[in-house]
Amino acid sequence: MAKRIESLKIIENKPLKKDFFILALAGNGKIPEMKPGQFVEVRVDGSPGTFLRRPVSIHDVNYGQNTFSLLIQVVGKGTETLSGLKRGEFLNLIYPLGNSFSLPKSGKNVLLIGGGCGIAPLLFLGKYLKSNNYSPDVLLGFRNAERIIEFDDYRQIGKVFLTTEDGSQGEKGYVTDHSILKTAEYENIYCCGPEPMLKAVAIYCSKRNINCEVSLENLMGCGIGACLCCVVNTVKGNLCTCIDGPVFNIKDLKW
Amino acid sequence: MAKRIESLKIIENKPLKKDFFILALAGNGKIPEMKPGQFVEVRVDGSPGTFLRRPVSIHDVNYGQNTFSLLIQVVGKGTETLSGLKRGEFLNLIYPLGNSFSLPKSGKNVLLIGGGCGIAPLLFLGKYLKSNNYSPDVLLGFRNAERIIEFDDYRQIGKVFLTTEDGSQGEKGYVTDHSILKTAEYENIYCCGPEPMLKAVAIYCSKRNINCEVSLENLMGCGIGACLCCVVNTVKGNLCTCIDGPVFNIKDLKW
Amino acid sequence: MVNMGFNIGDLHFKNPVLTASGTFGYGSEFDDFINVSDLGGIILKGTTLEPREGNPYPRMAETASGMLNSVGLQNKGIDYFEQVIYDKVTRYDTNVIININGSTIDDYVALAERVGRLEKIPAIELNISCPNVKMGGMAFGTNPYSTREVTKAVRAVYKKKLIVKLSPNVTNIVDFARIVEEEGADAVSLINTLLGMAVDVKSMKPSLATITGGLSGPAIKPVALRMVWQVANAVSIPVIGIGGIMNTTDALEFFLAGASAIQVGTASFVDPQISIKILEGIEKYLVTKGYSDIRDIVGIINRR
Amino acid sequence: MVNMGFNIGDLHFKNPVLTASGTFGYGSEFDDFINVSDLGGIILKGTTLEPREGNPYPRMAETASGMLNSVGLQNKGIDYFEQVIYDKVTRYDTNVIININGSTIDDYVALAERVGRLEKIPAIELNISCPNVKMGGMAFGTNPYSTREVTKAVRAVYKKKLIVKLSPNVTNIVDFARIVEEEGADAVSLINTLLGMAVDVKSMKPSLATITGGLSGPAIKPVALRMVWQVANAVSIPVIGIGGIMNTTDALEFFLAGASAIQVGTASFVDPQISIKILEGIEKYLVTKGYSDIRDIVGIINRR
Ligand SMILES: Cc1cc2nc3c(=O)[nH]c(=O)nc-3n(C[C@H](O)[C@H](O)[C@H](O)COP(=O)(O)OP(=O)(O)OC[C@H]3O[C@@H](n4cnc5c(N)ncnc54)[C@H](O)[C@@H]3O)c2cc1C
Ligand SMILES: Cc1cc2nc3c(=O)[nH]c(=O)nc-3n(C[C@H](O)[C@H](O)[C@H](O)COP(=O)(O)OP(=O)(O)OC[C@H]3O[C@@H](n4cnc5c(N)ncnc54)[C@H](O)[C@@H]3O)c2cc1C
Ligand SMILES: Cc1cc2nc3c(=O)[nH]c(=O)nc-3n(C[C@H](O)[C@H](O)[C@H](O)COP(=O)(O)O)c2cc1C
Ligand SMILES: Cc1cc2nc3c(=O)[nH]c(=O)nc-3n(C[C@H](O)[C@H](O)[C@H](O)COP(=O)(O)O)c2cc1C
Ligand code: FES
Ligand code: FES
Repeated sequence: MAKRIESLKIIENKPLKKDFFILALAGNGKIPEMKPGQFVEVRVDGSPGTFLRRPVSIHDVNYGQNTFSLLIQVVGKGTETLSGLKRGEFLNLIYPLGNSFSLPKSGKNVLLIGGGCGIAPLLFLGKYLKSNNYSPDVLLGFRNAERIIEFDDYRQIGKVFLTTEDGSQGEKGYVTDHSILKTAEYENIYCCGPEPMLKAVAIYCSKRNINCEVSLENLMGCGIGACLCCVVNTVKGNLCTCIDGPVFNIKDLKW
Repeated sequence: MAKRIESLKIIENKPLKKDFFILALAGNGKIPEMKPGQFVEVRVDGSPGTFLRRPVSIHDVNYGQNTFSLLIQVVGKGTETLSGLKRGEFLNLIYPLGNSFSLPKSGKNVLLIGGGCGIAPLLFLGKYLKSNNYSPDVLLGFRNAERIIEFDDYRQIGKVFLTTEDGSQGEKGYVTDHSILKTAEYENIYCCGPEPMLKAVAIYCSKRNINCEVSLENLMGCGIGACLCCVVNTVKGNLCTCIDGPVFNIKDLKW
Repeated sequence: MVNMGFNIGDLHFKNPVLTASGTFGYGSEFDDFINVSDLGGIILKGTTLEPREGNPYPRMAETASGMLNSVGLQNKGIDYFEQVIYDKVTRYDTNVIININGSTIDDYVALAERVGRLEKIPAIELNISCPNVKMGGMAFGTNPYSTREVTKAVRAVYKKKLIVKLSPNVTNIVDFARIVEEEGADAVSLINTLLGMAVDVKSMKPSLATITGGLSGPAIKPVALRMVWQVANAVSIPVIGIGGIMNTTDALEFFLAGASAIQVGTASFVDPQISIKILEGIEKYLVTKGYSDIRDIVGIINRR
Repeated sequence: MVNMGFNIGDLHFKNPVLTASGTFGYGSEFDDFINVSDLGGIILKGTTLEPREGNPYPRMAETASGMLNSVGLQNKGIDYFEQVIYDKVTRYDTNVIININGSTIDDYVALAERVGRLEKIPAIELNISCPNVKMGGMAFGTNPYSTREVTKAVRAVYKKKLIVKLSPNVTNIVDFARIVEEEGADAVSLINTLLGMAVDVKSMKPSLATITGGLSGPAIKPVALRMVWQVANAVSIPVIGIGGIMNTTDALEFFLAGASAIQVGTASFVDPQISIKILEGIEKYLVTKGYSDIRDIVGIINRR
């Protein structure tokens, strides 16, 4: 799957609640095959503070319409600039990058866990799992009701459960506190979100011997394996999040 | 005349021929009094190559409508970015800066000479002279017909003469070659344009003892007399173009 | 209320935001934009015994997130300063400090003596790091021996507060900081500009008349910050951080790394109000983080 | 047709655009984007005798027009290189050069001997300027004595082309260039990264696990260019310019200042095709300006 560098036209910049927005992009020619968990490296023009590209997960892909989208949270200068881009403008990308989530080796019960903008890759993953005859549940965690990202699309995947840290919507607590994790028996959990969440989920899974893949968001210099800045310490030594990841099986991580 | 720093709304970005455009700005509250020859320091956001402000002459002022305008030529990254600004966006300025052209001390025959984007301050100057009961002629020089800036507005000031280097419009040659300079007897010449042109005009004027003021476009770091980067060597030593100029009487320059 | 004050010995500064020499004129250039007296102090532009015309034009070039200058200490000399500037500039209700320069140790000493007699100037910043003069300047500040000699000589004649401004164009800036501390400096300020260069590929000529010049602005901040951190961990006198400070966050980085105060330089060209905005921003940060004294965050990265 | 070739001694490079060590992996990372064989040469990432895991994460921070890294020479060692990488990387039809690193002179010598036996590697770049390792690296390149010793020792065992990569973190880089020239280096390359630092004011911690790191990118270009100009005017061996080259104009500045060739570093992270674009851009510039040989513009600012 060759990587490309191209400028794609923005066909929509849809603001969601709070600091989130979705950029929909149209392919030049045919978009390449992409896999859930893969990401793009976006060039942010026009700010001295954003000289390097920004990695963003592939949120959703529509091969029929030859489009795909990114779900982005504004956290700094780069994402701020991206949030202001308008329909018709172009976005320069290197993509598709990284490995991807793998289909369950055994077991039919699958849960996707996402927190904050970590929910981004789960839509693409969920659809992919469904097309492979899995019916995953989805568990999303947010700080509070105010910060919940619109998740209606995720209902296409399966049942959606919710936690907020202050209990203002869904169950109160972290995702790992949700009652579903006490009753249901998942054999496979896929998770993306802030590192403390990934670690809590990893502990939960290790204890119960659940197969678990997490997607990491390490700082990246290049996204293509050239700079060695994005390393994560694994049982195989330092690996690059950008080419050996971003998806890792928790068995391989030294958490 | 206190200097201000403020962000003003762009009420029009009017593209002219070739790389030229006019930005019209509306005052926040009342615009300050400005004088012909003065300039503004424009902040160009969004490019690492344009971290310092850009000096631009005041092209025209309309106190009645509380607006003023800048005539700008795209020559690099900063002016490129400015050319893309849209009506409704804001431009951060420090202004009004610098000294100004002075009214003739003697003699009624006045000529304004401009070349390239150096014609910018002459409209404001011409109107000012008219309101002080002078009827200046205007001589504009361009490389070729293609690069002539729309100068219809200048006809409000007085008769407009034209040269192009290749003769594709107006008389052929440099401004100093124009026949008007051979026949007419000007007592005061005001000039703005590229340095070789200023120098040629200065020589013409010194020889004939014509009172001549030129506006210089030295590179500036600050525009307010703080950095000492914009100096020009004069009979009084190194002076700052930004506060002691940009307008200098050729008698004071060591050309 | 947050305490923003800091001291160099018994010289009190009401807050730690100063303006850097050569970027703030004599203060009056900024009167239309801020109340200069609100600053912790201002460092006046580089002053010499005799008037100087500086280097030929062009004297500046813009680079990525930075600027090169080769002003070369243009100033009207100490006589003019005493006669014309002194009264005006000392009307500001803040510490007014002169940045002194010379071609020889004798120059520095003579100038320090003159400035020592100016009652309302509580300190000098000894500039041994100007990259834009042929004689003196950086030549002093990049040689340990002459750094010691000039500091010693000035210290001997100057009894008020002596701040030495260090050059970043050295292998180990800590050595230089230690030397000036040993010779009795009351504080160090760093960094002066990095020696840099630009070429105009259209004309195939150097962008500056002097070919090389001093690089300032955000581009140099990482280097400045590293040096401030190194020096703050090596000396016990206050360290004043300078280099590429454009906003509150930049300033805070210096305090967290160990600076007791900061100087705003090139940023004032871009936004003449920025020094005051930074001052306000620092106070706000302290309040948000729950600190009541700026000194509590100085060098805090070493304690975490 | 424009001649773009240049030589280091009798080693010919078809063009003067190379890629910088540590920013271009082993080349294959860029196969999807360019034809690597079109480059004048590639400098492979820093290699050591034994495998190294490098420094802990976080290893990078973005700064104004620059980036800090503290990778610390992570690599799988020379054995792995010989067994796995060598065959692959030498398939490129261009000069493939290894950047060698050690903690001791013996390390450097042993590595140089091993690399000397690799038939298809025509040159080494001796890295005595890595700021991100505790032992060796920059410690060699910032001390004139050890710079001499390590160059001499490697020269004694390595018969092919020896390029020494200089550290910018010194008072006078010309001294170092002269030393390595005296000890028989065939070329010098400069600059490696400037030692810098960043602080995260939210967490009140250094941005890098190692606190300090190496600054690269457009921010450092003025310093790099100044040093290249100084060195090119002081030595007679070819000078390879490195530092903040992001586009054709940047590259040209280096040639005009005296570089015989350039290396593209951090820019490849932003645009993996940039090295080839620069190559094409230089050719176009030469044609426009009426030159038929790149060598005609090398150092031209000194002749105008
Ligand atoms: C593989 C991968 C996939 C990602 N997918 C998405 C996605 O789908 N949607 C999305 O919104 N974001 C995603 N991110 C995170 C995104 O890359 C960062 O939020 C973005 O780079 C921040 O850029 P900025 O210029 O806005 O912030 P900056 O101004 O660079 O930084 C703002 C603050 O955020 C911190 N920060 C920046 N990047 C990271 C990071 N990667 N990890 C932790 N802290 C960071 C900085 O230290 C700083 O405190 C992903 C990251 C990776 C590595
Ligand atoms: C007092 C004053 C008034 C001015 N008024 C006007 C005006 O009314 N309209 C207008 O279009 N321009 C005016 N200029 C010139 C304008 O400031 C520059 O064209 C602008 O700063 C270029 O910015 P840039 O980022 O587009 O170009 P850059 O990318 O900075 O530079 C592009 C090229 O232009 C050269 N250049 C840039 N500025 C100057 C300069 N001042 N003199 C000579 N060469 C330069 C650079 O060296 C480079 O080769 C004025 C300048 C001064 C000092
Ligand atoms: C135009 C200009 C003139 C300067 N003149 C002096 C000077 O006279 N004396 C001095 O010690 N430093 C001088 N400096 C250096 C600054 O005081 C400061 O150390 C340097 O610019 C780094 O800070 P900055 O990045 O915030 O500008 C000058 C800097 C600039 C940009
Ligand atoms: C992530 C990274 C890793 C690097 N690793 C090495 C290395 O292993 N050996 C070396 O000599 N230089 C190394 N460098 C320095 C570069 O080769 C180059 O000298 C420096 O980055 C300046 O050039 P640039 O500004 O074009 O990047 C590295 C630079 C970066 C950014
Ligand atoms: S981001 Fe450069 S190697 Fe992963
Ligand atoms: S531009 Fe700074 S003094 Fe004139």
